[in-house]
Amino acid sequence: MTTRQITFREAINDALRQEMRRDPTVIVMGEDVAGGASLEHIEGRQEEAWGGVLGVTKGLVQEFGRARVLDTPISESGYIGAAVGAAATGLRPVAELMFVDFFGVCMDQIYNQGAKLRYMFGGKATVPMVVRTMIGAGFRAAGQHSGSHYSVFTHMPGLKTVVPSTPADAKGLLAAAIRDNDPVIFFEHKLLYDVEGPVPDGEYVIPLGQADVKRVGDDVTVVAIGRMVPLALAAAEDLAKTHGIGVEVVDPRTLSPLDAPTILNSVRKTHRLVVVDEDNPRCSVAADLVALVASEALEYLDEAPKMVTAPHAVVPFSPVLEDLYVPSAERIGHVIRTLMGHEIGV
Amino acid sequence: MTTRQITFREAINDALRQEMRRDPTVIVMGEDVAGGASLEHIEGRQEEAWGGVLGVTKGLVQEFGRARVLDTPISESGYIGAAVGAAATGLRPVAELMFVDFFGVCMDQIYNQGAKLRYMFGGKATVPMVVRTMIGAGFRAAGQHSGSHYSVFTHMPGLKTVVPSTPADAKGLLAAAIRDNDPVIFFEHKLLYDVEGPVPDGEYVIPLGQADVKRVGDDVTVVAIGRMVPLALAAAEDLAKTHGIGVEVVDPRTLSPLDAPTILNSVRKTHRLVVVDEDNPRCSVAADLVALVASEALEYLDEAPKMVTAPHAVVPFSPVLEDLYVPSAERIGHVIRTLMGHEIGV
Amino acid sequence: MIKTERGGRVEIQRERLLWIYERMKLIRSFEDAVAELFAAGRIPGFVHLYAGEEAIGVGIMAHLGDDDYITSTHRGHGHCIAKGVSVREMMAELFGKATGSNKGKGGSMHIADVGKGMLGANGIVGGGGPLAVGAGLTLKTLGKKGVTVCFFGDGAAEQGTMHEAMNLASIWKLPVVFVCENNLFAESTPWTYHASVKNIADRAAAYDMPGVVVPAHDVFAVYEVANEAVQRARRGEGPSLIEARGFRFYGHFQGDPLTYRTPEDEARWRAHDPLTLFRARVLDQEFLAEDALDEVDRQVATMIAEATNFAESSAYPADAALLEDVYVSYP
Amino acid sequence: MIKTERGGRVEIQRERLLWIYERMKLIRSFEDAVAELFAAGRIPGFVHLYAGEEAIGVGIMAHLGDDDYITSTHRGHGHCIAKGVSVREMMAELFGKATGSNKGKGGSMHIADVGKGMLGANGIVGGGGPLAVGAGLTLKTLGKKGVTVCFFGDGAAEQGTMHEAMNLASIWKLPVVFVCENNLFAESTPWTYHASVKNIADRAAAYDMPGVVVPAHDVFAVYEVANEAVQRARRGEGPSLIEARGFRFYGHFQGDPLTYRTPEDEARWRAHDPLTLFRARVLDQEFLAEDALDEVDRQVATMIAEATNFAESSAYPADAALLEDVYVSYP
Ligand SMILES: Cc1ncc(C[n+]2csc(CCOP(=O)(O)OP(=O)(O)O)c2C)c(N)n1
Ligand SMILES: Cc1ncc(C[n+]2csc(CCOP(=O)(O)OP(=O)(O)O)c2C)c(N)n1
Ligand SMILES: [Mg+2]
Ligand SMILES: [Mg+2]
Repeated sequence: MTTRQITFREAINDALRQEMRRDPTVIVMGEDVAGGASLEHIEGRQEEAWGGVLGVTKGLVQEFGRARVLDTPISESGYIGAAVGAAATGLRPVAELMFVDFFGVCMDQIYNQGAKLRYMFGGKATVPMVVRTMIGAGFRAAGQHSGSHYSVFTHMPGLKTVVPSTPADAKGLLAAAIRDNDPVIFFEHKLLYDVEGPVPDGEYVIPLGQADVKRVGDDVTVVAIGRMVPLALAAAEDLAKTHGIGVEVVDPRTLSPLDAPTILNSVRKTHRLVVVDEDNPRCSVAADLVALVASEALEYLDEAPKMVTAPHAVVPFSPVLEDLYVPSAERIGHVIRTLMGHEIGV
Repeated sequence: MTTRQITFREAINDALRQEMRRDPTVIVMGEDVAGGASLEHIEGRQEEAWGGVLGVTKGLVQEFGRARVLDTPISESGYIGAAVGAAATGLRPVAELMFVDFFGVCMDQIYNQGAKLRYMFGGKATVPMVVRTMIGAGFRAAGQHSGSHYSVFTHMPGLKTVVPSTPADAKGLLAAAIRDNDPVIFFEHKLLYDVEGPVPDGEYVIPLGQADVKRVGDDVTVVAIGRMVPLALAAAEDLAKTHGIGVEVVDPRTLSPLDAPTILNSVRKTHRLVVVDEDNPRCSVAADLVALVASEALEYLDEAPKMVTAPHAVVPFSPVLEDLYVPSAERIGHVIRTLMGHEIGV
Repeated sequence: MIKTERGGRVEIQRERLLWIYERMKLIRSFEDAVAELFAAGRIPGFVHLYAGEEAIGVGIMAHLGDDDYITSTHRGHGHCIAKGVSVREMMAELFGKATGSNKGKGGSMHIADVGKGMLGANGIVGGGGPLAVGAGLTLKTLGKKGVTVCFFGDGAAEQGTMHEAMNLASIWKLPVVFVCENNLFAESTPWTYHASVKNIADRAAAYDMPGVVVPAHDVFAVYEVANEAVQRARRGEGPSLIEARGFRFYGHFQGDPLTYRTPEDEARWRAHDPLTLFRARVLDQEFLAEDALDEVDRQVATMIAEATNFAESSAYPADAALLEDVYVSYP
Repeated sequence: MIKTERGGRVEIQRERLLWIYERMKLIRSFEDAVAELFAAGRIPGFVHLYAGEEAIGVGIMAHLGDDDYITSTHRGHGHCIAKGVSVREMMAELFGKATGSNKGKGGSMHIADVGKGMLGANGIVGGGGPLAVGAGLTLKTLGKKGVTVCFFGDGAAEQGTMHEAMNLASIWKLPVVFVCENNLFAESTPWTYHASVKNIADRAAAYDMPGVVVPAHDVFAVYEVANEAVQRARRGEGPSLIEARGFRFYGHFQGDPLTYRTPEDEARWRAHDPLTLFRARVLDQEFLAEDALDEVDRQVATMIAEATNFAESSAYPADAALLEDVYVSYP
């Protein structure tokens, strides 16, 4: 399979294009996803249209037209609920919730309608929809535009939750999410958009529910989510060099359904667990994974597992505080070293 | 302190009355909380007004009038957001979100506004409000009226979360919640409303953030939440009699802030942990507590901790399925026995 | 031609008239039966009954086929029956049986039959508005001729979702008909308290769509305004808002103490029974013969008895059902 | 008496006129300075600038005092300045400094000063609507004479929260003035696409309140309609809706490529600069002397320079601030 070096942003655009070409029932909707394409002066020069606030859907309206790339009013309940209704009746909508922080204005349609219809209807409905949404701190976007909160969606039965960490994963997982017959929430970290990586050309699909071991190691398992994966990898490289510690980095990729065996097997090998999650700590995915390992593989744990997360605090605006807030490669490295303390004599 | 035997429902009504008498800025608002008190034919016979859909606020409008007991339209964002705005400007609103399942239509006002104003404003605001809301399965109320989901609120910085399990706790904790200067979400299990218990007469306040050891035991710590507390106690009594197992039942009462020391101390004594939570398992409070103990007291654990929760499924309507769905005293007992297996030879 | 209380005239074929009567009667009898079975403890949970509002659902649904969609509310039995969902399966559902429309997993507030275009009762007030927009979007995107009808209560009119849904349907010119069933109360709260507007239909102007108030007890009047709205939608001219003003015979939920309405009000409203009015009108003007109506009554009684038997004698779901259908592809 | 573009007349004392000019100028200069500082990388994050819309905030706030409340939007700098929040503290906030209005923890989208009745800019579109209802409820419940003004954008008009807020304010007859700042776009989406109604102010009828459209560039016209709405609210007669239609000079956020508007549109709109128009009008009719205005310009320039210096030279928050003020009583 040939690959191209493209950004995370382009990889998502690629996946959308790929699936829209493949299946005419796939539509894209959201605020400014066609970005002013309704304006007269843009007629015929739609490359000037926005393509979402950070340009992820750019160019789609040119290729697929306004009937399949719909700008929406700022009515998240309305249009995400419409995606649910459309999914139940024959379309495959990909709706954009600009920032995950806005889930509070539309969660009912996601979790009480989208996620539950199938079960409550006794299996007599399918809701093949995707909600793409931006997560993550570090953008100086302050308290209402920097959350992650995938835990809230992972908690809810009926939803699948996906957090890619590389451009290739973003493409393959988004394609799988669109083909999936269940509602999938797809979390895109805004600080990853400009990250480049090799991405397979042409059709590329990564099955949901499969974790990826991003780095093999024998001493400690680090499970990291989203943008925490590259940070964990950086910490791992550093520790390999400086302390000879072998860090295994596991990227769950899909949080629900979770690939528990891959995580448990890694811990059974390394006997140590660190979970890195930039979300708030209480009832988090980090806690969920620690609880999983403690319940299922306690006897393999040589040390108490560690969680590296944001604090139980709102994301602060000030850069100095935000930089303290988000887990860093240094902090991850420090926690791993502490955990390995008696082995490496720190 | 003299006590009266009253129901959980009456205890809540008591606390509301107590605090409304004490502080004229306390107001109560929600759908039907004054229950048709605006109707002409009810003028002068307001005891006929509903008092909320399950009668919890009954009689308040008679004593405090319609300016302090406000019926609202079915506009949860609107009136719960109004409670936030009112709290920031001088009132102490107690807003009712009829069922917690409805959080999806108003979460933004709770978590992005109510919970964050203080932090985002650099400490220059207080939001002394309470959201009372019904939780719990077992009522044959099906998929959209039976959730618990306190995990979602516990996850969010800035919110305090309280789940009482007895009438006395309900009264004391609700009073504390109303006096608290932070936003508090107060979860009332609908199957507890008719449960009776001794409740102190007169002013009664239980500080938030203090767990209660509801039963002392040496063999295993069971942390149970809300209606799971009486079930855990029943299981404990049974196991004491039938197997001589000493179960310590810890009721956190406040989930955020959590009284971690009481839970950890109990586990350090018993060396075994079972968490009983009727919410769905992923990213749950159950997982949160297991992760806490695994991170902080791993070396004290003789056995892998166990979670007794609802499955990762929507609450089904059919009574036979719902009875399977909700943890029962039997299931709790069974899990404890399994955990104690090698000690008691099962 | 039959005169409507609005002063208009509608022409309805005999077969269709009989269908209208049969559906209204079936709804009424179903709800009366459910009320009894509930009181007797045979039906668990709680139920919101549609009796008294039959003319709305039936008058509208008389214009729809299986290729059209509806979204419904917590008070959904009538919509289901008018849309053609099997009453046997509905009754079995209320009993929580495996043979129910939703395999017993939904209950009263979630009865659905997507195959029949019935996208579900809904436990969330205002929850159906966005879903209806979505179904309308599917119809438009796939170039189908169908329409979607969104039923919602007067109480739901105060939910933000309805505002968003009506605006969306309007700007996208979707084939959606919004039907506000104004039964004067949201639970115990009178609509004159919760709504800031004289007619909920007046809000149509806020979305640049036609709005009309119609008496909920006159199936002919409902039929008339529904015809206009449905045709408009089918022609691709966009959504409409119909406010049908009427009365529910039972409480908000079955068992509600009803202290918020007076016996006098009740008597006055009950005098406008859509079924009695229908009978009187079609007999008076000799559109249908009394025999034919009586025969319908008998058939309906049999259907209800059969449905109840079916429900009573059906099995509960197997334990395994608990974990089925959370997802499509695996448990 | 000054004639307004609506054809009315307003009488404004010289002092107040000067205040109006000073606030408008201060907003403009603040935003221009922020645009530069942002482009120079001195201000982190992103900022939504109010330049071009000064007449709305100032024309309204001319009727308010510290006992009145406002709720604001993501485009909140102008509202803050008009309500009297210190520009030094605002600028320090944008820099993320400990001396900021929010101790550096809020940034542009959350600037607040509860003591001044400024209940916060808001990162959530439509988020301020319910908060304004709450502030209005406090005023009414405690028997205070204040009013609350709720600013929201044309895009926010499509959020369910605004519907719920307007209905609530109306049924409770709260002293709230809703001000829709229709600057023709929500991000890159034209309001003619996202709104299903000819004037957003027409939606006032859906909530039984008065609604009026006013040109956003004419501070006198805004002053005139605000006077009516604020007085009505103070008299206890309930809410009003004002739609001020105008234009933002900068992009949606600073740095936006602005492809959704044409240079011609831009030129046409910029011709209606509220500051230029104000100057021309008061000079032409000799309400104020040119000197006085020039003196204001100089003072404003000094204030902005000072504010920038203050911001630049202030310290960042201490690490401990990260965990402070999550709760009142403990970290
Ligand atoms: C979002 C939400 N809020 C509150 C409720 C509780 N509830 C169920 S029905 C109802 C009243 C609905 O009134 P209306 O829309 O007029 O319908 P009706 O019952 O009169 O048919 C309420 C408040 C709910 N189910 N969903
Ligand atoms: C609930 C929510 N949805 C989307 C956004 C992203 N967003 C921020 S500003 C904006 C446009 C707002 O338009 P308008 O209300 O007209 O205000 P303007 O920017 O024109 O002043 C959008 C979509 C948001 N902040 N909150
Ligand atoms: Mg009603
Ligand atoms: Mg705008």
